[in-house]
Amino acid sequence: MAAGERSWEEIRKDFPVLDQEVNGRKLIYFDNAATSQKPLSVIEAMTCYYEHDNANVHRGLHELSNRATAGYEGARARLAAYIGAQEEEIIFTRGTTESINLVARAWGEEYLKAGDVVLLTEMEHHSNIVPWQMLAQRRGVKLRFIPITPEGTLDLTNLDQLLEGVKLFSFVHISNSLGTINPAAELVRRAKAAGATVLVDAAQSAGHLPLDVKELGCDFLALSGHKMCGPTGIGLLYGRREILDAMPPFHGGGEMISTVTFEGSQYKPSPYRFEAGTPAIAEAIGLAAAAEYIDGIGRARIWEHDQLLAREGLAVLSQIPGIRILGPLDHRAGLVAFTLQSAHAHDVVSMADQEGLALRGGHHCTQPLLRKLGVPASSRASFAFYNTIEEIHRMGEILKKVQAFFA
Amino acid sequence: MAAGERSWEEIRKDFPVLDQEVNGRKLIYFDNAATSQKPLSVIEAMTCYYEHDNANVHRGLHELSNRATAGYEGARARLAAYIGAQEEEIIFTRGTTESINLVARAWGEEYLKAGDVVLLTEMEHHSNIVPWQMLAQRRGVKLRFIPITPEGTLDLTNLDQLLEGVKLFSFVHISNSLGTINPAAELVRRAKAAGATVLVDAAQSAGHLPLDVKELGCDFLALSGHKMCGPTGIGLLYGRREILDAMPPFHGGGEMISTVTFEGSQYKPSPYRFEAGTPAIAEAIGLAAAAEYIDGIGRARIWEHDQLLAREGLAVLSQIPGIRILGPLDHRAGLVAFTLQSAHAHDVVSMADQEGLALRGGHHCTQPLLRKLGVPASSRASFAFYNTIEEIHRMGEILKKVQAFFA
Amino acid sequence: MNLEELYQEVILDHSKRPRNFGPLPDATVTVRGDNPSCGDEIELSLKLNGDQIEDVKFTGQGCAICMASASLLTLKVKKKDKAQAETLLTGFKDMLTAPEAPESNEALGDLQIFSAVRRFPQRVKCATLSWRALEQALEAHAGSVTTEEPAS
Amino acid sequence: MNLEELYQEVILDHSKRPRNFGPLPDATVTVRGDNPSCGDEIELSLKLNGDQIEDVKFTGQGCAICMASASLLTLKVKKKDKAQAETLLTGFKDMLTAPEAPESNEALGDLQIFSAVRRFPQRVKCATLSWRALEQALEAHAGSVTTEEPAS
Ligand SMILES: Cc1ncc(COP(=O)(O)O)c(C=O)c1O
Ligand SMILES: Cc1ncc(COP(=O)(O)O)c(C=O)c1O
Repeated sequence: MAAGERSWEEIRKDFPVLDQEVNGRKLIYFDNAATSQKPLSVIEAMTCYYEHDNANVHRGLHELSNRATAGYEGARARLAAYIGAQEEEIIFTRGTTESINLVARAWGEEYLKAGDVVLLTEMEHHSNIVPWQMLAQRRGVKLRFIPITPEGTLDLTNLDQLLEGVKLFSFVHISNSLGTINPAAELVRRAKAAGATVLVDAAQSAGHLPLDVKELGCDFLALSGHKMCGPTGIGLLYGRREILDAMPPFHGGGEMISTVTFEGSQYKPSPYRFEAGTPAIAEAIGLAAAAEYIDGIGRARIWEHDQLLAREGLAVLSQIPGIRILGPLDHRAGLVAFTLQSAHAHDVVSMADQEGLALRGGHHCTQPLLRKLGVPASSRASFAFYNTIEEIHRMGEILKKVQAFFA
Repeated sequence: MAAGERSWEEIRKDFPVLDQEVNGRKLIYFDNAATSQKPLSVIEAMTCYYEHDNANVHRGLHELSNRATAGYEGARARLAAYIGAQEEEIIFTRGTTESINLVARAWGEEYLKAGDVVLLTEMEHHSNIVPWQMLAQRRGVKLRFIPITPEGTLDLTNLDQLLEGVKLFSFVHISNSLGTINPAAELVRRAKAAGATVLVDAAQSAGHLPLDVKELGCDFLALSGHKMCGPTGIGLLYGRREILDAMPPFHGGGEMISTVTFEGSQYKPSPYRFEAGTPAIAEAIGLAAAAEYIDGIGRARIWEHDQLLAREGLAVLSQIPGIRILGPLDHRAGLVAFTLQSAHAHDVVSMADQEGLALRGGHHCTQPLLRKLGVPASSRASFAFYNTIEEIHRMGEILKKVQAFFA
Repeated sequence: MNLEELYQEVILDHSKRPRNFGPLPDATVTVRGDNPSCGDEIELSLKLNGDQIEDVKFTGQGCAICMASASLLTLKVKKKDKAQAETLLTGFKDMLTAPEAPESNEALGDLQIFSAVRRFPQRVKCATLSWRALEQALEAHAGSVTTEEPAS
Repeated sequence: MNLEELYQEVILDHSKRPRNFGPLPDATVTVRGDNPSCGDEIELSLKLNGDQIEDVKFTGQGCAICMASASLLTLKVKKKDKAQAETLLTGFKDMLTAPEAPESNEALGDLQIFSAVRRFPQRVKCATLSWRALEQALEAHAGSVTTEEPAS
């Protein structure tokens, strides 16, 4: 901890939800990959908006509407800064899933035709598989998958071959099921060299490490607010300006048009063209507060702490008899999925919950991946910067008990 | 006011935002058709969720996730009750615009083919025009419009003819630009008799009067949470169960699938099939609190008060020299749009704002309608149950001043 | 912790050593049930002779609740007729999903140890998976069932 | 109320009696500008002779700010050369939209009465509509401009 920095202990106090008992035990929230908790500053930013400034945006000429517009467009600027983009490149969506669907619909239906190849990886979340399968059904595009190694990293041996003829390459930055950190910049570089448009699913990285879309070089990037200390109901799609400028709209409605006649309509430029209807105003403001909060701590510092928790988590879990840890053993994110020989993931999670420990069990929206790994379901502990080493040790004790119970 | 009922004065105190000065004057918020204000109970429901229960829904097995799921699915049940539907018939969306786009994409692309007719009205909001124009471009469907009379009501003289061969009829319940209340039940009945599927845009009616989809008989109904005292970022699409069961999905992703393989996916039944990804959990909970709040007052009582405000608003406005009031003079909702001979709508609204009066000026997302009326832009005062007769009288004084200033 | 309530001895025992586990070569009807959200998969096979359930076995894998429930199911319905099995089925489902918890149902016998599952809403589908398969099998429909159903 | 600041006498006067209002039959370039979000529509016509703006007129309708701005524009740029008009254009836009409010700019003369518009962000496009049309006309491109631009 550098001079002047708030301690992790102090920071943890910003999260009211963490201060509670569950089933008579102090809550240990290790389900951060599913959704993160929210600091007071985020909750208050939204309350403040509703109690003082609430109005619809853009077309308003009165004071409240000016404030709401300034808040909403200010949030766009804040998020642009958060990922190194320009304001025009930030489209607010409900989250990663809607962002990817937006690309599949608006970009995919315009630029992809029957036989074109979309390259994915075997470790994608359903939200980066199903939209492309749906597009494949509608348009006849072909899907191709980069395989994974037994360690749970991408097998890049044949990448050049796999990239051949690829129109779009869409991949997950950090796997929510394996903790694998993919070499995003390298993947983007090679895919761009092969002529592909590239989308990065940053759902699991956006709240944890520094992200710069210009450095990454990707064309699209998707993230969810609720996974980075922000509210539910908001996320974004980054699109490179030249791409967005040429892209047809997604939804039709108010705010995204410049002129409507009974015969036809003209659309506004990006980002408005892609934001039909009243947007999630309070949520955008909440998300900006989350970006502010995270950068207040510093993403480099957060990532360092993540790494510490990841190492400790791995060390503690490795000592549970009969455990199988999924994903790589080093260079990984602060989430660890595992199976116990004696107990099914559901039983593990139910029992852990009885001890106040919140884990997630199941397929983590990566059914094809788990099938490939021969794992019907896994349990997952995922950490955030407000988690502690003590909590990880408590987890170790609880899981030992669970293991013994079912053994 | 019946015995035991809270007075409107008391009710008004539930809205913190109303208690402020704007430009040195007491705020008069008459921009309710753009978005409504939120009572404390709605704000607190969301704060409480974030401070105590926040977790991702559905797939979780731990306590917080159970609470979040119960909250989210409870909200679905609450909203189903609010409009007389079954839970399976409620799809949460970002709002009316997304709801209509969902129908245009998922239902429209499945059931409409080139040459099929979609019937709209000339008083539709852009969100009920542009999605169909986009579908027309993609699929070659034809759009037809029910004309309006000079008074601003639907001209139903040739309705039977207009309904001929119509596959989908989509119309606004209450016009946000004219205040016209369309005879929804009759329109639905006649359209269904002609074999059309019917969508009702209830954006402007949902927070103001009792709604029952079974009584209305419509197939789809769309509404926005933020216009009925709920949060931004949430709304819903009601779909009749038999229709939803047969409808293909909208977005692809997590939560909406039952099985995913690299080769293809199977989808869940409604409503989950239409809710890909992490939903707007806190917002759904907030919207349920809004439904609870509104029904606590009673929609019949709210509608009665609306009518009182509408009558008084019309009476006061009629006395402004050189005013032209748009829309019908009786049987109308509590919103009044008008033009002043001497002053452009922008000037009216800017000046009103200087007096703390929030109006909206422009085309109100109904450009084709205003063009037909020969009005480049109008000013609009739209009321909610927390507004008062005194505020309406203040508006009269302010507008007289504005008129005199520019005359 | 009230875990012991959920994982009673009998449940643990049946999940670790499921009875009637294995293929049933002379089955007259086989139904596959899966719970895609967690990976539970079981296959229930019945040998029906008229209205009589002559034999019943299952295979598959799943959590302790799921396995124990299937195991106890086989013990309970073997050698029963369809009507008796249906009564058990209804009683079992009611115990877990009826809006109001029903009175204790003696006819269910051992199966009553699953009544605690009621309080773990996400686990109800683990306990009912094999019973949903049975339901379909009794209608003598081979095929598959899934726990993914609309909120009802 | 500081409304009088926004609607100064000169602005009211020009909006009620716009100067150089009407068609310009011998125009060399005409640009249509519209602000679809509020219905402002103006058409600006220039008669260019080499670098010289020999004549300029406009038609259309819009709010007081929009009309007054167009009217004053015509007075200011008539008989000026392109370079002078461009200097005015830059100065006018900076006055309203530069991130930091610039020092008062004597060269703008009367146009400085629009500086209050800065504080009414939604009205900036009303004031700049005719100037955006001028910008395009100076490049001698007939056509149309719109105020609907990305946040910049
Ligand atoms: C890697 C990854 N991609 C996409 C998603 C989907 O995000 P959301 O549900 O917020 O749309 C998730 C979240 O579960 C994820 O972990
Ligand atoms: C009649 C009508 N329909 C649709 C909409 C669009 O609603 P939203 O912007 O919440 O999607 C509105 C709101 O402006 C409306 O008034």
